[in-house]
Amino acid sequence: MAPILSMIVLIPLIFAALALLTKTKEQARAIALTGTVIVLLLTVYMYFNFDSTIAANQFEELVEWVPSLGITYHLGVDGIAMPLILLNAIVLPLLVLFTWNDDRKSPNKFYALILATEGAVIGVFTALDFFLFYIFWELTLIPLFFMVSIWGGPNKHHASIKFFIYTHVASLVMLLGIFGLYFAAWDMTGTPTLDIPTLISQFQFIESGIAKDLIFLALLFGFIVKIPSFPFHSWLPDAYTEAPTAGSVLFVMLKIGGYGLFKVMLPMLPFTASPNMMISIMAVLGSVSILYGAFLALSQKDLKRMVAYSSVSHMGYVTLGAAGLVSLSVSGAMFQQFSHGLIMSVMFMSCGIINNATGTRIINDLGGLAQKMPKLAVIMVLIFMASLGLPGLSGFIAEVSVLAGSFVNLPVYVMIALLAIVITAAYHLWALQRAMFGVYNERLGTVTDISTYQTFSMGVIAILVLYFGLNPSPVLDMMLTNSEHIISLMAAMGV
Amino acid sequence: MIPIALYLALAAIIFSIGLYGLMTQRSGIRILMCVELMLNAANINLVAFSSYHHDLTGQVFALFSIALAACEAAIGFAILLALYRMKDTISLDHINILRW
Amino acid sequence: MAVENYAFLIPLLPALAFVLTFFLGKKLPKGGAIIPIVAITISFVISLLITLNLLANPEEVINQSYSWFAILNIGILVDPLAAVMLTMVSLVSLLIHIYSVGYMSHDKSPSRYFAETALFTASMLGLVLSDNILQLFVCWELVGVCSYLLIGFWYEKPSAATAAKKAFLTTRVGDVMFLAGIIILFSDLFKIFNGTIPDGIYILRFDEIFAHIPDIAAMNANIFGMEVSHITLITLLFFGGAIGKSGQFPLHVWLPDAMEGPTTVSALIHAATMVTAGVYLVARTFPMFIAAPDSLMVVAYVGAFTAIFAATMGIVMNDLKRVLAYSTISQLGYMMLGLGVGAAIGAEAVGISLFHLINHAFFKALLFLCAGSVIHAVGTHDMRQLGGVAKVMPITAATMVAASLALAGIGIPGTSIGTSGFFSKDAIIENAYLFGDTTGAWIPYALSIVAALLTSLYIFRLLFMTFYGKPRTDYGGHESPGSMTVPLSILALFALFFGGLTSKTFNTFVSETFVNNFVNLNIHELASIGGYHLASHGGHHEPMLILWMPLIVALVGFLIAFLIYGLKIVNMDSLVSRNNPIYKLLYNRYYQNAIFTDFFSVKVIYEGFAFAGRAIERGFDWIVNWLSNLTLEAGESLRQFQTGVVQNYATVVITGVSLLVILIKVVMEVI
Amino acid sequence: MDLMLLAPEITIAVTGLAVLIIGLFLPTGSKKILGYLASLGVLIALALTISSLGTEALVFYDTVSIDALSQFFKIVFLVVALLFTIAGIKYTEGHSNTEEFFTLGLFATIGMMFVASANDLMVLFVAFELASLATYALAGFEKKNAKSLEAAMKYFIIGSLSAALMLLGISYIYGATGTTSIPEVAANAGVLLSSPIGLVSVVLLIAGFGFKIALVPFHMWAPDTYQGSPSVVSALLAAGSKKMGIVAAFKVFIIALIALQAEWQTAFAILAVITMTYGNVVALNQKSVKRMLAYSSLAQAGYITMAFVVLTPIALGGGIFYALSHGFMKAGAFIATAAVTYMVLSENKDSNDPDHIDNFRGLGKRMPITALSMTVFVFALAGIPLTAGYMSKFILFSSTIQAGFVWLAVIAILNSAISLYYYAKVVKYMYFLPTDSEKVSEPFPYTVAMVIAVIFVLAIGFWSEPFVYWAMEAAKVLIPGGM
Repeated sequence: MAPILSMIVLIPLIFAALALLTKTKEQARAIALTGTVIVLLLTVYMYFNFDSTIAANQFEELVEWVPSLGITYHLGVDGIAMPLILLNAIVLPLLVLFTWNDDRKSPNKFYALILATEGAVIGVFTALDFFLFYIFWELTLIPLFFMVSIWGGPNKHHASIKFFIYTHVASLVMLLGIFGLYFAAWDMTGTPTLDIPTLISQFQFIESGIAKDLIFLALLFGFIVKIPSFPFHSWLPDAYTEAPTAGSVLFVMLKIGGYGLFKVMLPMLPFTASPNMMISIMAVLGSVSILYGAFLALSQKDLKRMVAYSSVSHMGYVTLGAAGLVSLSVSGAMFQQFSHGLIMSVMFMSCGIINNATGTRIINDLGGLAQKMPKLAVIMVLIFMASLGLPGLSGFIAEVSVLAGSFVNLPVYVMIALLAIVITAAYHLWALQRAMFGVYNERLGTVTDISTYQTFSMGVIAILVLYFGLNPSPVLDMMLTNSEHIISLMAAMGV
Repeated sequence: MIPIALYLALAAIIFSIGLYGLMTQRSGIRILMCVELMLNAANINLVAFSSYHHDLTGQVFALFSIALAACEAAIGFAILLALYRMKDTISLDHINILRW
Repeated sequence: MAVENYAFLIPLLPALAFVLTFFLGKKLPKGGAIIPIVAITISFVISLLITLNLLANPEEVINQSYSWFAILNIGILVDPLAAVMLTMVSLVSLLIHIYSVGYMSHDKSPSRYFAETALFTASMLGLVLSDNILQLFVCWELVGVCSYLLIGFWYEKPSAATAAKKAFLTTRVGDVMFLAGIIILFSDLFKIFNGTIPDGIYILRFDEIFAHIPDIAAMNANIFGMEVSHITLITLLFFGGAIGKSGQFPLHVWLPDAMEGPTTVSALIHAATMVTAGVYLVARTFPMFIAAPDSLMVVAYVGAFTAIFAATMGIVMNDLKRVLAYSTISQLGYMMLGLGVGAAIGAEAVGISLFHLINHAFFKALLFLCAGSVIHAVGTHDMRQLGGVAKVMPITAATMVAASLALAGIGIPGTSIGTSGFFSKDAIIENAYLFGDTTGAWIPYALSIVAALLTSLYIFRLLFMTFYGKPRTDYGGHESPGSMTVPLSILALFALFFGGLTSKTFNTFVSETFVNNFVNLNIHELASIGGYHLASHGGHHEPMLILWMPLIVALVGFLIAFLIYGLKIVNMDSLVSRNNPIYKLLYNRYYQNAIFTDFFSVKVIYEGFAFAGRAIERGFDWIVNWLSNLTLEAGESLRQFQTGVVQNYATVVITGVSLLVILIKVVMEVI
Repeated sequence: MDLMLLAPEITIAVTGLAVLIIGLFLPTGSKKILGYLASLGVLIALALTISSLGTEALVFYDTVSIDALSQFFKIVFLVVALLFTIAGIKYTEGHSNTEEFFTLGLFATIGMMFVASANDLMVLFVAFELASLATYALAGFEKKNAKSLEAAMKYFIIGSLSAALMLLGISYIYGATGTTSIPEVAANAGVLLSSPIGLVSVVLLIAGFGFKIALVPFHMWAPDTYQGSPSVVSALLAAGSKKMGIVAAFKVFIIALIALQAEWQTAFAILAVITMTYGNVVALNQKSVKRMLAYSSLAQAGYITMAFVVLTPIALGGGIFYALSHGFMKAGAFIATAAVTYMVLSENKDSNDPDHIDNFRGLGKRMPITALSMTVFVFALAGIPLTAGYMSKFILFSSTIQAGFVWLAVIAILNSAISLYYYAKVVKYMYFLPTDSEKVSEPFPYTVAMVIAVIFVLAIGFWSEPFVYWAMEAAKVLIPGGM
């Protein structure tokens, strides 16, 4: 069998190097499109050969790397990773198309960074060795840092450094947790290994309860900063807002925090010394994020910043659902990651278009754009509705699964989250009304509707949002298989 | 026989004088001299211990150390000389373009 | 008969019509209106056939379920309750679509209009067809968003965009309660099944829910020290959803503003579809309400209060459409009251309420379409500028009179003579009396009687001001085209005669839903779960006065209107003045806009919470920045340590050595 | 005694002398050949050392020991020397005293190599001084340059002070144990436990080695010297002579004075924390890249010092491995700075601060290879994955956790995060800040040296197994038995 996982990880990285060598925009974007489309094709092939009825890792590849430290090159995908890889594989070619006609300085670097991010993010999703996992984890930082620093908005330096250091600290704390786990297992078994499944299964045998809790919290911290969850979100608004449109979309593709939550945290959760405390921590962070993000989004004047805060709010569902510990809530949280990726990419694309067309993102300065940009208006209304959780669109499936599932164990937190729903609707509609509807603001000058490429890429994602809202099974089934597996492990432990 | 403690005390005193000089003197020459004092204080220690242990290692060590001290002095003076040529002073207080 | 195999087409065809119209409409004449019209016609035919079939064979309930995702399903359920709703919704929607062809002919983008109305119809039909509460919620929300799109149809008008947003947000408050109810229900059922749900069982299906009512009722939640049964909690939350959708007090504020949309939209939303969804929800889950008498009491009180509250505002409005909007709110209150009295009469309440719902759909659609016809012709909806329209638009005026009679509930008690509204509203008021008689709660009845008087007053006021007398301004105008008057006439026939023709069968037919079929517990067992007994209806007879009371107050209302607005024997200016506090209060709609919109939403939520949020956010930012600045400043000051003077360096080294000796000593002592 | 065991040292010595003598007869214009000769000698020595990996022997009456530890560090020193000589080819271009530069560099290398293999405190001290003396002279190599002279002066004075402290410490140890042989000291070190002499001599030795390692507060010279010296020399100092201090400390503390473990472990714990924090924090605001690298060098030394605190075989292996990685990263970074300095000076002879960070503006365009290499180096220093720096931190920090020093690991990790700020700043200047200057040709020897360093930095990060293996083997010399 061909090493398909290595291919989907390495092809973007190789194409990134190729793109870097190009001289013109035409060459760079052609290479970027080729690379991302190859990944898409491979991913689709993989998706159709994926057995969604089993929770095990599939397409595994295993090569010794640094045996004296137990480091291996171990790749594999399960039902948690597969949809996220699919998400990246789908959105990235569309992102390239979206930026097809943009004029910007050094397009070669631009496309190289897009490709590099794709490779790194998919790498995180496929890595089954903590060493490799961490490498890709950190590798996602660098292209994004450059992305913000080079093509970002007026405040890009502050934003990029803040994002870089902030999330780097979190990664390092996570690394500490990995170390703890690594050596605890080493002491117990006598052989070093960084294999993720092995280490997770060894976690329960650690004797010291404090050690277990510390390891768990360190890993948790690393993941929730990436998600990001209240109160560790403050890097996000700056980074998302200052990033160029493509950068914001890449940020949105960065679903590694939530992925870690499901892949690493949940299987370990029942074995911590105080699982109830951990659940409460996650539940509090999740529900507060939902509410807090919504309030902050409501108070924003800048459209993109509002979208950024809405992202905080939406990702709260991921944490909350994971803490819900019911297969429905967990799979709903996984689905939220997938759906949020789709929805937010279009949201940010819309923000980018509006900013390019009018030169401003301040919501009150806009107005009546729907008259000049009817196509954009249609897509935006659809996607805003999806974002505010309208049934029939993918966001709803995720949110209702999370809320209904979590309520079984965490009624109070779900009630907190419910408070946010109206506010969520309020800021979405407020923004739509002020920006798109009403009288056209003549000061904005002449604006033209979105280009064919942009319509295509946004339209495809919008259709997917609709499709997965009506029929989530193609990705939800494998998520369910995995979440049921996790929950059954817990049930076996009597948690 | 003079007790070992006296040798050690002497060495310690000389060493301290060297330290004091190093901290307070401005002239490069004096500082060099203080360094030599300190090295030699250590040599006294070595030789004293050598005779105490009836072991020649210490004396050999001291010889090596004296040779090294000579080399050091040579290099030190060379550096000071070069500095003097450039700045017309060997007062080290004012040589601080490299700082912070 | 194989028609039940096509039941799924009922919502699907309009949905398909939406897609086709949306993408192709612009290229077709009249915005592609033909597509939704054909689709809805087919839906209507299927619905009608199914209804007729059910009438003949009440046991042939259609119930088909398919797995959707996780342990949830999609499916269709057509029982009598759903069937009559389907038929009514598709019929009214069809008529409105036909009417719209003329009404929207001058609009910029009729294709968007028809696409949206088709989607709206599809959602509403889907809502009615749902066999599980989640799917119902899905369609419920879709209905909401369609109304958002339709109210804001003329989005370049800021007032329209604002009204759309307000409608969506206000109903969203209710929706959240509804969703909370679903979530609690889900979690209860999940626990009842112990977390392992067998394949093929979909726990949110209505039959599954109803089967577990005793278990749910056995669960108690402690809310602020009060022990509340989950069944009460869930039903109250469901009713919260219904309050939002059906414009009950206090979430009715969006409804009058929703008049910013095209008048046909108002007809669609306020007559047949969206606003009735709340009533339908309560009717659909009525077995749960039966088991929760406290909730039913709340339903009755809120309904009755809304009925009178809205009616009082209806009498002072000068805007044609606003009067109708308040009228709708008021009538919806009656429907809720009709359901609320179920605590006394059981499942029959569903029949009564639904009957009024259907009748109201016809006459209210007619009222709106007539209003639309007038507005279309004369270009204004301020009644003060109208008058004598009857001369210009005779057909419209005639149909309007029919609709008004239906609304006022004119008819002769004890006979089959009367308008549609007479039969249904009287039934509700009578049952409210019965309710009072049984439970001792007389207030709903009293309110409903007064509201009936006010209803009659405001609708005849409207008639007199608009159609009677001489034109107050020079508005010109002409009778509307055939595509508009034909639906008007058809609706007028329904408004006048539907009630009389079906009053006998309808009630039993719909009430059947919960009496024999579908629910495995009978209605009395459910009541006993709620801890009470239903009144036996058979031997009970209301006093004659009670039977005649509604008609009497309706006539009184007409008389007052006639005296003031017809004969003008009372000088309006003395009443309608800024100095009259009651008028002022009513005219300003009890200052609810100020209270709700300005104070609550803007001041409290936006400024209060958002300000707090921003402050906290700044706090976080401050911490992060403070930490980084602290580090940078530490770096800056520590640099000074490196003076550049070599003697200082030596001093540091020597001090370091000494300190290290001491530190080691100390640390080792401590450890 | 088999002289072949000392073949690398002999090769270097012979090369050094040969360079010196040949240089006397060459005209200034053709002295370039000396650099090639020196590089060749280092290369041969390197090959010899690598080929003798795994041998164990004691020579010179047991005063010099050949083992995995010494061989490993010799490779570190030789690699640094190789980079130094290659870069030196360009640096000495046009200098009349080229031969001195290379000879001093090679002699310093011999000193370091002997420190690595010393089995006797006397050998250790003499070799230590040999390396120091040679580097004093190198630091002041530009005798017309005030900065270079000042750097040499400070380095010299603090160095002499440290030598005196160290000698005093050694004399006490000799006095207490009656021997200077490291294994015998270890055997007799029990005596030191009972007397205050033990503590004092430990601290004196820490001061002595700490000077080379540049541990706060014995680091005072380091920023000034690294900044003032020629960049190539700074590379040798930071990458080579710093490691010499580390290996000396390994030998003296872990082997000889293991009995006093409690004392020096405490001392190193304090010093490690202070050093890494101070280094990182002060590095944040530096404008001179060399000075920034100097402070970063402090921080890195702080990390390596953690190995003394943790004291498990893995930690020691990690520390040794870190020393190797740091050699490449830091030498590479200084050589890249040297290239920039060269470029700046060739444009403007009187430039006052050729290594000012402003000169790095737009380097990505002006000197793409240098900029890319510098990026690799600083990212490696910051511990970005797939580089040697990451692998080193991975092993070292993880072993800290393993041994239960969570607080230390947390401090180290936070420091590591802080450091990202100033490393990223360099990258930012190179790639994101605009410049009007044109692209320039990159000096070839610098480029070669940098590329070699880049290759190793990446190779160690990626294909770590052999390096980790040998580092662990070396650690076993320090703590036999292992885990």
